Amino acid sequence: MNIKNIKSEFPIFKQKINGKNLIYLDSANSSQKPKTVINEISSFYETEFSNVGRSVHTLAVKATNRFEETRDVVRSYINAKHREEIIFTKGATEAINLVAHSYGEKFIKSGDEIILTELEHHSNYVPWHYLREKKGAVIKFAPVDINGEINVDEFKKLITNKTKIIAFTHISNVTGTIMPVKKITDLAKSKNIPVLIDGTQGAQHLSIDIQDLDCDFYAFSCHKMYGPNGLGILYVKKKWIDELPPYQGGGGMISEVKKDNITYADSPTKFEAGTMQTAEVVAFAKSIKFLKDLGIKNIENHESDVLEYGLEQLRKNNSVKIIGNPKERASIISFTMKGIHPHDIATILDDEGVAIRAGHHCCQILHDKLGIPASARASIGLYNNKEDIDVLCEAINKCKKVFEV
Amino acid sequence: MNIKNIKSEFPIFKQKINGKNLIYLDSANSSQKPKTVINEISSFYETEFSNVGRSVHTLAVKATNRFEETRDVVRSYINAKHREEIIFTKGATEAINLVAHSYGEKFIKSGDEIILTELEHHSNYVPWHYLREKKGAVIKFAPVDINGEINVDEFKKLITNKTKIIAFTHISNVTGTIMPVKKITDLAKSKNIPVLIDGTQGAQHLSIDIQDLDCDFYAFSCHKMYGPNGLGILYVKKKWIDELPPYQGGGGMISEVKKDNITYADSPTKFEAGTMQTAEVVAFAKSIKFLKDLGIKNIENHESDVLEYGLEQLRKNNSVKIIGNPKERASIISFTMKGIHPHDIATILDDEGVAIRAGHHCCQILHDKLGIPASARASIGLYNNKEDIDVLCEAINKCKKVFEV
Amino acid sequence: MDLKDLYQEIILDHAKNPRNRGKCEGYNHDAKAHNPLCGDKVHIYLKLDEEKNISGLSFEGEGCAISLASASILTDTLKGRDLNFSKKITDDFLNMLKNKKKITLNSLSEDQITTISSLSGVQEFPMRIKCATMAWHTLMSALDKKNN
Amino acid sequence: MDLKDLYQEIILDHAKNPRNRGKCEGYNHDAKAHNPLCGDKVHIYLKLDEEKNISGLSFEGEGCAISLASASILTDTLKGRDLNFSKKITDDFLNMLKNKKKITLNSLSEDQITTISSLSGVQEFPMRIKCATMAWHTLMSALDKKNN
Ligand SMILES: Cc1ncc(COP(=O)(O)O)c(C=O)c1O
Ligand SMILES: Cc1ncc(COP(=O)(O)O)c(C=O)c1O
Repeated sequence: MNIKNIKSEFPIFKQKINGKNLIYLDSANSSQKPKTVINEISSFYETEFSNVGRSVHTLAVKATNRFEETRDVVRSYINAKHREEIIFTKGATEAINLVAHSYGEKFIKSGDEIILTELEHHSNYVPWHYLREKKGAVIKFAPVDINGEINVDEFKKLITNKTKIIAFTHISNVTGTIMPVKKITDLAKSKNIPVLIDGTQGAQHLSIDIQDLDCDFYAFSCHKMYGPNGLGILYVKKKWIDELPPYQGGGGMISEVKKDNITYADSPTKFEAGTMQTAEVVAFAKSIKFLKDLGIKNIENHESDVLEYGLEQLRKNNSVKIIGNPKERASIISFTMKGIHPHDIATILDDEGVAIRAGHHCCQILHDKLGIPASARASIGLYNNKEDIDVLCEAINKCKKVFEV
Repeated sequence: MNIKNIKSEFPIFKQKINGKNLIYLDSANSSQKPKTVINEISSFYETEFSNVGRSVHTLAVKATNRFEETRDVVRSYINAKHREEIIFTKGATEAINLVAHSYGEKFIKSGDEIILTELEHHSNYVPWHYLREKKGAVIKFAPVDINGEINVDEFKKLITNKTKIIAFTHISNVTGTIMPVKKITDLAKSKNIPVLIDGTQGAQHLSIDIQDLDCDFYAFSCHKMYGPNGLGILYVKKKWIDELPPYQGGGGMISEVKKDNITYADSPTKFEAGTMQTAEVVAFAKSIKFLKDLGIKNIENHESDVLEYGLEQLRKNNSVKIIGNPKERASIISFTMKGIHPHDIATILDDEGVAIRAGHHCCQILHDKLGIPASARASIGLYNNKEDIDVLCEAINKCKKVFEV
Repeated sequence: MDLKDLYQEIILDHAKNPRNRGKCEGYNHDAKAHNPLCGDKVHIYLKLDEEKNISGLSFEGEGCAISLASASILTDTLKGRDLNFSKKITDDFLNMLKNKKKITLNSLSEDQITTISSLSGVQEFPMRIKCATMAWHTLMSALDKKNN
Repeated sequence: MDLKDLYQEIILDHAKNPRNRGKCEGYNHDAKAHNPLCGDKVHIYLKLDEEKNISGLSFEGEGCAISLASASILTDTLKGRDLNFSKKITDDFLNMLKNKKKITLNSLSEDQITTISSLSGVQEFPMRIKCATMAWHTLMSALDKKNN
């Protein structure tokens, strides 16, 4: 497998879009799936499917083993220390809701402070807003600068002895900013404040060493890692596992159920109520295998090349204004065009087979700060290459032609 | 397609288990998937995949349309009045948690009463237990009788002017009891008490007319309806849609997000935070098509025949004690054997290719009441037939031989 | 599906130079709407006089070419028209986008029909239909609301 | 994978007539465990005397043949043995099930080795391993706990 012609591993690229080749630049939204992952879902359902952890028959044993194997694969991929630190969720959104709910219910009281940033995706803000509403907690936003960066000093300024958690994104899904994670976790640790990292845009672009990052919680979504939809991962540092109350209640997560009381299982089971996404979990092991076979360093380098080329080409175009200019940037270019609304850009690009996203990308706070209602976003996956950027640039020129700007 | 030889539509039955044909009698746990459903997942990922409701490019439009089509298909399948009454969840467990959380947060106060039954699955108890813990609500259990039935009078006795919700299972996953749903909803309506029905064992065996049942909430899981795992449905009656606060917070479910406040979208979006299980939702339309093509009445009749035959055969066996004897029963036979623990039964049956479940089936309250720690459960899906029952009976005789009872 | 059907000259003209922008004088009904996915916003102001004529009609808002053009065309077409007629045209407009029905109302000038019909190209772009209909739905909720 | 390896005669005998059931007299350590999936329960009682000998050892519990037999065999094998030796055997037992190591300890009688090893058939039934190991893990937590 070579990253140069990796598109052939992804069946979607056989599609023509409006008669053109598909140039998929919407991977920050959701990535396409390699055929090994798709086939694994089918073949699991065809030959091994059964519910996990409930029955003792042959299929159930197979399915349970496959399911738990993925937990080990994920553990090792992010270099977590213990397998029970890996919890399967519906997605990053559920993962963050879980923490906000379980940690928040127990540890956050009226007047306590939660530090977020102006770069956060709604899923790393709305769950904390619930605590503001319910508990009277206070939310503070670390401000983003003109480059789309947030200096660690901004966090320093916001921390008080009421700060109960710091939650921020690993990589911005609008500016592509790679946050100075280590500096922030070091700072937080020195003040004994737990840290949640929204890794939804991180885990597919960078190699993650969770012990090195040393955060308390790390949330991400498998569907942005060339894996199945409807599945996410929450890493919970061991020290929190017994501390946190369970989240959803149901089958599997209990220890003893009596009419007057209920006790709960140990982690990870405690946090995995109800029937899980068996096939998705099993298939996700193939996504990680795919990433490892290519080599996450190779992916980083390749995407970096394409990103640099993209920035260079778009900067040449006077009508295009790129959002942010962070020193450390991954795989994402958001932009606006004078006189053309992002929505119209997206439609015209689509006519050329180029799939991008237009809107506020679930980052309304950031767009308000930038004073724009929406932007266009081209996001790069491992299957994109410089030729894709060339098509993008031509399609952008077509926008100018249609709108006569 | 004929229900008599329908196994050929399910690839799993090509498997040999320990050299024997697979006799899958664990569908109440999770059902196997027909090839149309499995193929739909693959082909969706291969040719149409994109994130739903976020972007305006061709693939996103296709995916969004397919996704929303399933909502219409589900609406029509259960005869709900409005499409916005259909909410996609991770499973029945999440669906019930959603109601307990959103309804409970707003409407249940200290001393308020929640009526459940002794038949409930843990997922229709633990979420209500949370409200007991957090709010000081009181949980009352309508008692089950020796036949595994619960008379509507038992509910009548428990209702007071503090009763805030009645939540019960449509069909017991242990005794197969079909509950007198209409009588209970009529009673509840006359007292103005909302009703949640746990339909997890209902929707695959009976034809559901939600307007006729006239409940406020109906929760079920697609993986027990020959559909993909990791997906469930919550029906919410229109009158509750605007009343209930949202559940998880994240992308998609918002209207406006400001630094000091957040407003939410309308239903169903309000209740569907984050990236959804796109492929699973799309493929679930094929499960419903499959059920409709066979005809839910035909399925009911066929399963009923197999069930009656199974009860008849097992009653002949002196060592077997069947749990419950409800007048209205669907597709489930739980039993114990003198001198052989259910766990051992399951292992020995598996050796004959027969997959059943052993344990308390997430119904510890019921097993406590029956005074048994565990039972063996054979549950019938539309693919089972009388020959399967014969193999089951032989395998049960083998248990007796191994244990010399 | 052809881009030229979508971005017709009339539409681009209205998008670049929207008519009736701002608050119309003496308005007594208004309503606003917002599409959270793309950030499009529209706020309709209208003055309904005693004879049930829409004597004033304007909008504020930001959005894509389709949504701006649609709001601009709406105000241009319905200003000075009576209430029932405006409701009828709105129905026809929504019908045109939903069911591909042609607009044929007699009391519209040929010019007006051409202008409104220029938005029919949106039919082929499902994700953009909301952009085209938002202003019209908002007009209806403005009319449904009590006087300010 | 053969049923006969799992349900050997020794195991069935112990399952049907478990040895050392009940609370042993004067016990000073105990611990219990529970498998929520199948409802298996075990409660281990033991008396550790001053010379670190397990002079009393018994169990209460309910469960499948494997878990009953395992608890019964455990108590039979380790009663009267000293602490370190018991820990060593427990390690060996768990190792047998996890890594398919044979049990060969010199100070066990051939009979005892045969008896313990009868549980090695569980190796081939992954979902049943917990049934076989629960009593042994519980013994270890009883020993880890302070005196009652
Ligand atoms: C930075 C960031 N955080 C969180 C999310 C939410 O992820 P999901 O929708 O998969 O739950 C996303 C993606 O939408 C994201 O880009
Ligand atoms: C009656 C009943 N309710 C609820 C559930 C929970 O469903 P799920 O695990 O799919 O969320 C089940 C199945 O496990 C069930 O049988």
